[in-house]
Order: sequence, then structure tokens, then C-alpha cells
Amino acid sequence: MKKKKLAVWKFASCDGCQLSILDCEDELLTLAAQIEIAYFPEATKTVIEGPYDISLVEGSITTAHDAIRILEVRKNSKLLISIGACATSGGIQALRNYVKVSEYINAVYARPEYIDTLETSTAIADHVKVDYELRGCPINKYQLLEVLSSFLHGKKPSIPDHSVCLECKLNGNPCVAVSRNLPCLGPVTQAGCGALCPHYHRGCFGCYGPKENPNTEALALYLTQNVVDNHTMLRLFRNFNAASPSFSKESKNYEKQ
Amino acid sequence: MAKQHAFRTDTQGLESLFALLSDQGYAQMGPVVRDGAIMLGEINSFDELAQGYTDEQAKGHYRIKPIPTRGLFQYAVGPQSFKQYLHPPRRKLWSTHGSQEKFTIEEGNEPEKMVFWGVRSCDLEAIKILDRIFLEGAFVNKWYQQAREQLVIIAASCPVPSANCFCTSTNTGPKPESDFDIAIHEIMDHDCCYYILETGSHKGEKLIQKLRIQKVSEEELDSLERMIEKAASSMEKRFEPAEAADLLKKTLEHKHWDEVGSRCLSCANCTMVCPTCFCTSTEDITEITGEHSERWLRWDSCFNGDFSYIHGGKIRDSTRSRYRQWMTHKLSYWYEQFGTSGCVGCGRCITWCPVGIDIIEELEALAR
Amino acid sequence: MKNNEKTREIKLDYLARVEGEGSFYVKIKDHEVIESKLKIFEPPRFFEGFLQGRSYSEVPDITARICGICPVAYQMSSVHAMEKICGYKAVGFIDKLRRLLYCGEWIESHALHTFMLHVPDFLGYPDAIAMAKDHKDWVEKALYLKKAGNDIVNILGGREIHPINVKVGGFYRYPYPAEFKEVKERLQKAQEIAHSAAQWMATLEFPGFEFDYEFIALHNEGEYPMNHGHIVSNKGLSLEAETYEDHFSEEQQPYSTTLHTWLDGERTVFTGPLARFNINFEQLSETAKSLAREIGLYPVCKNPFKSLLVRMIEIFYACEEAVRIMDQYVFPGEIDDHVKPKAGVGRAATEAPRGILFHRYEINERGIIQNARIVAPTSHNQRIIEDDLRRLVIQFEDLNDELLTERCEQAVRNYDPCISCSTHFLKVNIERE
Amino acid sequence: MAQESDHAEVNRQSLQRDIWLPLLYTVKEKKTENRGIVTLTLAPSAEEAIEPMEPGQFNMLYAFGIGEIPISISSLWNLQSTLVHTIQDVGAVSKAFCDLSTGDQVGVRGPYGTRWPLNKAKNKDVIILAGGVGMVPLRPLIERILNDRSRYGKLNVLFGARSPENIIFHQDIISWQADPTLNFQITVDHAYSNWRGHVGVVTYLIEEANFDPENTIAFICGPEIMMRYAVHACLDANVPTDHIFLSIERNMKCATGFCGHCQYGPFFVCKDGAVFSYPQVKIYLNIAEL
Ligand SMILES: Cc1cc2nc3c(=O)[nH]c(=O)nc-3n(C[C@H](O)[C@H](O)[C@H](O)COP(=O)(O)OP(=O)(O)OC[C@H]3O[C@@H](n4cnc5c(N)ncnc54)[C@H](O)[C@@H]3O)c2cc1C
Ligand code: SF4
Ligand code: SF4
Ligand code: SF4
Repeated sequence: MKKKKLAVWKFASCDGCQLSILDCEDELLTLAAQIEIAYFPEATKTVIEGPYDISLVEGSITTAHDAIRILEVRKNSKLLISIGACATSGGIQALRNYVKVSEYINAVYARPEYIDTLETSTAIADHVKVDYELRGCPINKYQLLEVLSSFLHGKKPSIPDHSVCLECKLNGNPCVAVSRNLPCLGPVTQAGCGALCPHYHRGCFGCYGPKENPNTEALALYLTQNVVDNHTMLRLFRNFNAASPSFSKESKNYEKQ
Repeated sequence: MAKQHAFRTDTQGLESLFALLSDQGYAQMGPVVRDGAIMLGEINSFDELAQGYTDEQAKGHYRIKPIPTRGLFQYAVGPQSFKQYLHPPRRKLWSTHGSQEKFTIEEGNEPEKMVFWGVRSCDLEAIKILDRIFLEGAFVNKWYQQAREQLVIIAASCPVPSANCFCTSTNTGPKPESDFDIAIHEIMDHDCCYYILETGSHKGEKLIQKLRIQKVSEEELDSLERMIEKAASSMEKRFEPAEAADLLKKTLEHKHWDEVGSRCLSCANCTMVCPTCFCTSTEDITEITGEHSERWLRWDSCFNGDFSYIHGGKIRDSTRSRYRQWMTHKLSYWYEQFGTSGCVGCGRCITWCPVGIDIIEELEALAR
Repeated sequence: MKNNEKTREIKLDYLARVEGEGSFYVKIKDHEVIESKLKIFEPPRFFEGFLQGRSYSEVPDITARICGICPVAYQMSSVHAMEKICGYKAVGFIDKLRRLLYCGEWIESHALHTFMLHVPDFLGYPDAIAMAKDHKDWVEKALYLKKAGNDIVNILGGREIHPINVKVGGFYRYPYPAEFKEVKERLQKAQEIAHSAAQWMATLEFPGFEFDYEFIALHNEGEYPMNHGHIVSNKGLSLEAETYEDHFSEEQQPYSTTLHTWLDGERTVFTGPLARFNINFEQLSETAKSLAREIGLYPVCKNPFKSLLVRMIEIFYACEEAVRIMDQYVFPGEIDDHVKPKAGVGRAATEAPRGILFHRYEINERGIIQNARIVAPTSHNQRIIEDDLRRLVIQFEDLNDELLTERCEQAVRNYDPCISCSTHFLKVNIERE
Repeated sequence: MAQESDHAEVNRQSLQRDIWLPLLYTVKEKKTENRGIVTLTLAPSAEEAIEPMEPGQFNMLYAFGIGEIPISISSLWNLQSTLVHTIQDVGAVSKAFCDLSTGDQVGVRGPYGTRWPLNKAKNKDVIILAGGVGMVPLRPLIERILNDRSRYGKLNVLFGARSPENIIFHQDIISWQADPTLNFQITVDHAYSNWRGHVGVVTYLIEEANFDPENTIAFICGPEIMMRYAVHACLDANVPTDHIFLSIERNMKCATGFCGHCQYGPFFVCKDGAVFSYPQVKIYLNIAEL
């Protein structure tokens, strides 16, 4: 069987999600034997022409140039998978969506004319059709392997869209919201990290974005009545998935203190 | 309690019971203090058992506090139940190797030989409910059966129920009455405590015979009775299981479901901490070469969207319908399915709901 | 082959095997370099802007996102700066655990860079996977090393990328010593791998290319620097993080989204492993020192290509140091590491795998950040990389374009430039005429 | 609740084996029914086979490395140990089955679920109402009736498909259409100009059926909305409530009542169904999101 061609693309990001591929220390060589790494500049100089069977896209769209580049990537890819919070919801850099970027640049840059940037940071799916979105800031490398393996073999990826809470309990943590009165976004955040923060005695701050059917309103109401002030609530929703629709909407309710 | 089955001992007696079971090769599970809560864990030496703690519970609230006495059981149930050992959160069902043209299947692991320490009567009843589900129906869960057959249950009566407990309503406590091997009753005597051990099975009797123990006196049995009465009368939460079962059949379209649906987060915590919730999902994990695959069982919850997914959409899309499924199943349909209520009155779902939703209060609202 | 054209352009439009997006361009006319540019076109992400209005307690989580390769470094510089403002000093074992975390990141990052990004240049492979066809053993060992480093970060931080356990004041959760058991065994083996890898790498061919750089690194007498020390150079510089901004300035260039750092308005500096080694050789352990000597590495080493070897020495040292810290660690039990905010300004520099990483914050009495400034190692090195390219193309002018380009690439990788992080700070304080 | 006896044999079998472990079967024949729908004939790869099946029952079929899904038995014509299953490609697992070739292996657990209560139809008229792949679990029932035709009264097979491309079992249809003892009617929701048959929802076909309402048994399977209408059409035609049977579909992971997914009011569709009598499910049919 001919090996499938894999390409890894980068847009505005910290590189962490694509580093996850190289972090698959135990599986990297097996993966490389199963798939042809055709384009992955972080790891190789080799560039094999498209079209590509699978494109992994990291990062968000923040420049006019990138908005065009992603169209090219789409055209060259049979299957496009966006990876990480940047690519699936605009990432931390989408915090700019809540301020006026142009004024902001003028205020900070000596030579604003050198800067090519859009007013907003947006997800890949806002620009082109995306076949699968893998969440996380950063993504979980085991989930990435699961997604790659599933697409190679025609399986539906086992990537549940339920809450962090469920994973929290599977992993044997006591709830930190209940036992420590910490603000925790676990009940409205999608699982995937292994419920790390509760295990480390802190509240979830939403790396994997909203879960299926998130009741952000009820959680925020309860937390602001019992645990935190409005400003803290606002900041909790304005993290790495600030621009995901439900977090964005909820954060706006707490903009005015 | 028949006096011939009851004996008096102290902490050392329990320690030697622990040592005895260790020698017999059991993995021993019991309450431990971890991550700021009374959790369950495998105990490798007796002093790892939670000792000198009590807890404080309310809706969406839990704290542990040290107490001056060295009591082993002076707290109510924590977030975990022994369900996690008989019906683990994740379990490999089997693995397979080959290709679609030809493959072989290999069974997963077998359960260990276990002892459960300090099983409260509500949790004991919960185990009996799991028995009905996994052993007494049309099909048998082989792994559960094996785990169950080798199990030694050391129950404990509950001296200090929490504000969320209501086992007197469900008739499941606070004193374990049967289906244990040994029951421990911890009696506080000023700052000290002693233990009344009660045997409930042949296995239990054989174990007790090997310990240095004393006869129990009438006064000691009286103290036990008083302790149980006090515990029972301290529970303020109340409901009528049979009435609830009927009520829920008639209120499937009640507008209160919308109201509770607006508060519920569909986070699944309640189902995870419940000692009788048994729902699972299966996941196939296929290795990148495509030559090996594993099939895993993991706890699932009726609060998840995928749970009711059939081609074309989720049957239960709204949180309202998920909460209704949970509550009607637990408190009503369970009777049709397994002949009892699905609730043993442990109060965990109330304590561990991050927004403090109380199943009994919701029931009361439906009744209005 | 002698190149006779008058004008020659050596360029690479997309620099591979570095983190982030960049290219370089060198223009030679009549055997003289008239332009040398390391262009970085990574889009800016405005972190310093986002930090305004956030809480002091959020910095380790937000700044970690600047760079997926060295998030620990960002967490370390940021918490130290905050703790200085709040008048808090981390007690012994917290400090040790932070050093341990840093060891993990150094091992992970250096293993990635040396074996997977840099060695392929020396051996003529496009990447480590292609290299694995002939050197499978080394690639497997590299992955083992990398994993050992990641294991440390995993235990102490929860995950290797953007770990979640570091907070202003200490850690959210302190590990039980038993959690270190397995990783300790791995590290002992990793140290042996680093030892033999250093010997192997010393046999590679290093271009004869030396220069009298101004190396800057943190320095303190007590230990090889990670979290502490004053900033010193081999040319007499010595200052505290508090006065860093009096000496270092940044300049914006039209062709790059990374700022260029100058020392005292005119000096270019060299930061990173080679600088650390040259300045802190005495602080290395005896075993690390003797390994260095064994492979012919002494301070002051002026050949930037030998950074490869220095990184192996640092991996070796970090494995040893990590085990030492774990051996001494005892579980602290219940401790109070909560830090209350105070209004003020704080600065800190720590040694990221790629060199000095400087942070400055101003917070108000509620701990809300008023402004922030971050200078990444690659900003410090940007100038010196361009200078190296200048010198290199002249020295190796005889090579054909292809080979010369490759040599240039290899030279850029000496600095392991982490482009993605270097571009997130575009705030210009001083503009040079 | 369910027919207890149905489970007795299964129970004995499951005591020996872990219920989760499938038996290996080999694809002996593959027939394409229509676009995205195939019928597979499976035979045990080794000696061990599952217990004999009855109309209405289903198996859990496992595709190597892909997953496991519930699939009804689609023919019992051949009473050997072979299994006939008809599968529509709607997602990853069903697609994997559609992509199999003869000689490939699959895993099989079963049989599960209740049967169509054929004994109740003795000497009665029969209406069989199928919507789309809902015909799959009904075909073995038709086979049984035709096999013992004199035991039953008038037989009406009413089949609705979304469009001509969704029609399955062409060969059977030809023979049913030719069979004078059987009233076969087919309709499609949408059709092209060359379609000569009925157009419209399947429930209208009841008007064309031939039966004595009081003495009629109806067996229904199809999408849930279609079944709701079908039941009402039967009731409107005066078929007694307890003479109506339908097969309900829910998400299933275990098929043994352990996973909880298929709950439908007090029922586990996997063991109390999938075949239910209308009175059993009457109150639940009209409740949304139950
Ligand atoms: C008792 C019973 C008998 C069935 N008989 C047949 C049959 O004979 N022929 C046929 O083509 N189909 C039949 N189905 C439907 C078939 O099971 C689904 O089409 C199949 O599960 C879809 O799985 P998938 O992975 O291909 O699709 P996906 O949409 O990717 O499904 C993902 C998961 O959702 C669940 N799921 C999705 N759709 C359904 C569904 N309709 N019913 C139950 N679970 C679902 C499964 O757990 C599946 O693994 C039957 C369903 C039941 C309950
Ligand atoms: S700690 Fe957070 S994630 Fe865990 S159960 Fe509680 S609310 Fe959910
Ligand atoms: S429903 Fe709530 S109170 Fe009842 S057994 Fe479950 S967790 Fe305990
Ligand atoms: S009732 Fe509470 S614990 Fe249960 S799902 Fe709703 S919010 Fe979560």
C-alpha cells in the first residue's frame, strides 16, 4: 500500500502543537514508517510536492497573507485537520479580538507600517472547510496519535466531547470546586488533558475549549455568587479559547464590573 | 445482632486482621486521606488508613478536618465508592492482532483478590444493586463475577452521617445488617475508641477466629445501639422512595425539568460519584500500524451527548432531558429494571454537584 | 570552484528545522558582504499587550504560551519577576524543584535540537528520520534522552508543553518522592547516553570558524546558572537584572518581526549554551568538566559550531543534577506558599535553553499587571547570527551556492533560534537613529 | 417484561464465555443491495458458533480495529450456522462492513434481543410495514410466514423507501410481487420520472392493504417518526393496540443491559426489545428526547 502523505503547516502559534508530534518519543519512528512526512519544516528540510493526504494545521489566521495561504493549503490537502486552540478557536492571540488592534499597534510600535496584522485572530474553520478539529492548548499527543491512526485506518477517533469533570473522576480526583472552593471551568470544558489541573489542586482554566452542550451561564452565575468576582470570571473565559463562541459570549456578560 | 457473632477488640485487633489478610495475598482497599478528601486507595500498611479525621458536607461543599481522637470511621462517605474496584472506571476488555483478513482476540486481565475496608451500609447496598445488574439478570458480567467471588467485605457502621445523607429514607443504613464478611462498629469512649466486630459469613468467622479478641458485653452492645440511633436520628433529609417512583412516572412533561435543566451543567459528576450508576461506553484504540487494537470499557454518563447518539443526532440533546433521564432512571425505572430503587441515600450526588443541585429538593419541586 | 560573478546572493526562503518561520539573505558584492539579514516573518502575537490587565498569578500560564519549546523558561522568568515585586523568596526545596524543572526542559530541548535539528547538518541528512536509516541507534537514544527530560517536566508540571503546576510562590502541588522513582532510573541511563553521544559528536567535522565574541550569561558562584545569577560577559560586563534595561536596548527592523538587541547601543552579544559554558565552566560538576576536557572542549571556546558539543555537556550535567535534586528531596507536607500582591516593578532573567530570557512587570496593589516587557534569547542573538553569516560567506566564499547555503543554515542552527518566541515582543522602548 | 424464555439459552452460553468476547466469522458472500448497502453472509471461522437466531433478533458485529455495532439478522432462509446481515453505510463502522471482501473476518456476539411474536399471528391477517433499512429485521419474518403460509391469513407487505436508490432486496421484491398469496406494495418519498410505483409516505399504503382489522397483527420497523405515523394508521384502521409490534432503535454498546445507552423509559432496548408491543411503549412514543 502506498504511504499516505502528511504535511504539517504553521500559522500564528507557539509551535507547541506540532512539537507534540516530535514529543511522541515512543511512537515517532513507527509513525514515520507508516506515513510519508512530505512537509514539516520544523523537523525536516525535505519538501515533497502536494497534494497531501493529510494536512495538520497549527496556528490561527492573523495576517492577510496567512488568510490567503490557508486557501492554498486547503486546495492541496485531501483531509485537513486543525490542531490546537489556536487553529480551532483563534488561541490566546484572539485576546486581540476584544481590543482595537490598530490603535494598539500605533501605541506600541515605533514603526507600525512594518506590521502586517489583521484586527482579529481567527480559527482555521473560519476560513476554509476543516475535516476534523483536535482541541487543546496544547493538544494531547496521545489524542493526536489516535486521530492520525483513526484517519489512516478509517476509524472514528475516540475523542470524547464530554466534560473535564468526567475525566477528572475517571482519574480519581476529588472535585476541587467542591473540596477547595476553587473556580473550575471543568464542567463546561471538553476533556482531553486528563483533568490535569484538578490533579494538581487547581481549577481548570479551559485549555480544551467548550464541551458539547456547555452551560457556561449557570456555572458563571454560581461562581460569581459564591467564589469569584466578575473580573476573575471574565479572565477565566478569556484564556486560550477566548474566541470560541460559548466562552466568548459568556465573557461578554462579565465585561462590565 | 446475635451476641455469639459479636466480639470486642481494639486497633491492634484490626491491625492483625489486616496482617492476616495481607498474608493471604489480598489487595486491600480502604479509605485514605489524599488530595484533601477521604478517598479510597490500596493500603499497604494499616496506618495508611484514614485516621483522626472527620468531614463536613453540604450542597456542593466538602471539607475534611482533623479531630483529636484516633477514630478510623468518624466521617461520612467520600467522593469515591467501592464501585471503582468492582466495575473499574477503565478496563481493557480484550485486544486483537492481525488484519481484517485474519485476526485473533486475546482476553483482558483478570481481577485481583480484594478486601474492602470500611464499607458503609449505603455502599454495601450499592454493591448488592450492582450484583443484581451484573449477576442476576439475563447476562453475567464475568469480570465482575470473578472480582465479587473473591471479595472480602469488611463493613463499617456510620457514626456521623453528613448533612446530605438520607439512608434512613432509603432503608440502607446507617448500620450494615447483612451481606458482609465482617462488620466493624467503632465506638467512641471519650477520647478512645474500641471496636465491636460482627461476623456475617463463614469466611468472616474463620478470619475472626485467628484474632485475639474478647467477648462483647451487654453494655457495649447498648452503646452500639445508642450510637446507631443517634446517627439515624441526625439525618434530616427525607424522602419516600416508592412515592418518588410513582411521581416520576407522572411528571415526565413537568415544566420543572426546564428549570433544573437551566441550572444543571451536564458535567456528569453526579453519575461519576454515585455508587450505583453503572453506565459505560466502549472505545476502540487502534495502533498506528493498524495491526493491533484494544477494546476498552469506560464509565459513561447519561449526561453526555454521545450517550444517546444514533445516526442522525442525539436523542437527548437538551440538558433538561438528560437530567430527567438520570433522575427518572435512578428513582423510578430502576424498580422495573432491578426491583429496587437505584438510590441508596449516600448523598454523594448532592455534595459533589459543583453547583449544589440536590436531587431530593428537585424531587420535592416536581411534587409541588 | 571559484565563483567569479560580481554579485552573489545566498538565501534560503524557508529555514527548516527551527521553531517558527524565518529565512536568511546575504548579498555579496566584489567579495564584500553588503547585506546580511535573518528575516523572521512569524506573525506578531502581542503578548505584552495581553498581559496588561491580567492578574499577577496568571503569568506562568499566559507566558508559557509564548513558546511551546521552552514554556518552563517563560514560567521561571515570570514567577521570579513577580516574586521580587511581592518581596517573596522561594525557600530551598521550592527553588530546587524549579531547578529540577529547568533540568527537564534543558534535556528535552537540547536533545531535540542536537540530534533532530542540528546533527543532520553535520552528517548531510535532511532530517533525523532520514538519519535513522543509517543511525537508528542514535536516533532511538536521542528519543530516550528527550523523553527522560520530558518525564521530569511531566511529573513536576503535569505535561511537557505548557505545564500547569508552577505558580507565583512555588507549586500548586508538591510531588511525593515516590513519583520520582522511575524517572530517576531513566535519567541515570540518559546520562550514560549523553556521555557517549558527546564522544560521538566530538568526532564530527567542525568548520574552522572562530571569533572573539562577547558571551553573556548568568553567573553565580554556587551553581551552573539556571534561575539565578547576575548577567556577566567575558568582556567585563556585570549587572543585575534590575539594571538590564539601562544597558540593553531593542530595535525594530523592516524585514523582520523580531527585535534586535544591542548592548550599550553598539555591542552585539552572544547568549546560549556556549556562552554559559565559557563563563561558568568552573560551576560544572567534576564529571561534566572532565567529559568536556575529554572531548577537547575548554573555555573559552570561540567556535559557535561547537555549541553542539556544549549542549551535550549540558544534557549530561542536567541529568546528573536532576538525580541529585531528586535524591535530596523530601515531601514538604502542608506549606504556605501563597504570595500576596504588592504594587511595584520587578525584573528577572533566567537561562532558557537558548540563553538569557528577561522579563519585567509592573503590577498594582491588587496584582493587576500594568505593563510587561519580555526579551527572548533569540532577540539577543539576532545580530550575532547576521554577523556570523557575514563572516562565514567570506571565509567560505569558495564553496558553491548550494554548499554555502547549507553551511549558512548550519551556522544559524548553532543558535537554535526559536523564532516563534522571539517575535512576540515588538514593543520598542528606545529607537536608534 | 420481555419473553423470558428467549434469554434462557443465551444466558447459559454467556456463563461460559465473557459476554464481551466476539466469535470469529468469515465473510462467505457479499452482495451489494444498493448504493451504500450490502448484505454479507457470514460463517463461523472455527467450530464455535453463536446460538440459532430468530426473526427480530440482532448481533453485535465487530469490524477489525474499527468498532462494533448492532445489526439485525436479515435472513433466516438458510438455517445453517451462517448469518445474513444487511448493513447500510452511515458512519465509520458500518462503512468498514460495506468495504469488506469475501474471505475477510469479523467478530460476532449474539444473538440478542426479543423476537417478532410470530406465534401471535397464527391464523391472523398480517401487516408488515417497513421504512427503508427497517425492512432488514422484517425480512426473516416474511420468510417464516411464506415458509408456512397456510398458518396465517392475508399477508400485506408495505415498503416505503426514501427514493428508488434506497430500495433493497430486489430479488425478494420481484418474487413477492409475483406471489399471489401476498399483497406487496411499495412507495417512495421522492422519485424520478421513470418510477411507476407509488409516491408518498408508507402509511398511506395501509389504505391499499387487505385485512380484517380485528383479526390482524402488524409488525412495524423504520425511522421513529414513520413508526409513530404507522401505529396511528393501524389504530385508525381499527387494528387492536395489542396487535401492533414495533422495533425500536437506540444507541447500543453492550447489548446485554450493562452499558445503559439504550434505555427507553423503563426498558433496555437491547434485551427488553428491540421488538416491543405497542402497549408497552405507548406512553413513551410521544415523549420527546426520552
Ligand atoms: C437493534 C438494532 C438493530 C440494527 N440493525 C441494523 C441493520 O440490520 N442494518 C443496518 O444498517 N443498521 C442497523 N442498525 C443501525 C446501526 O447499528 C447503526 O447504523 C450503526 O450503529 C452506525 O454506526 P457507525 O459507526 O457506522 O456510525 P456512526 O454514526 O459513526 O456511529 C457512531 C456510534 O453511534 C452509535 N450509533 C450510531 N447510529 C446508531 C443507530 N442507528 N443505532 C444505534 N446506535 C447507533 C453506535 O454506537 C456507533 O458506534 C441497528 C440498530 C439497532 C439498535
Ligand atoms: S475539579 Fe473541576 S473538573 Fe474536576 S469534577 Fe470538579 S469541577 Fe469538574
Ligand atoms: S443518587 Fe445520589 S444519593 Fe442516591 S446513591 Fe446515587 S449518589 Fe448517592
Ligand atoms: S446535577 Fe450537578 S453534578 Fe449532576 S450533571 Fe448536573 S451539574 Fe453536574
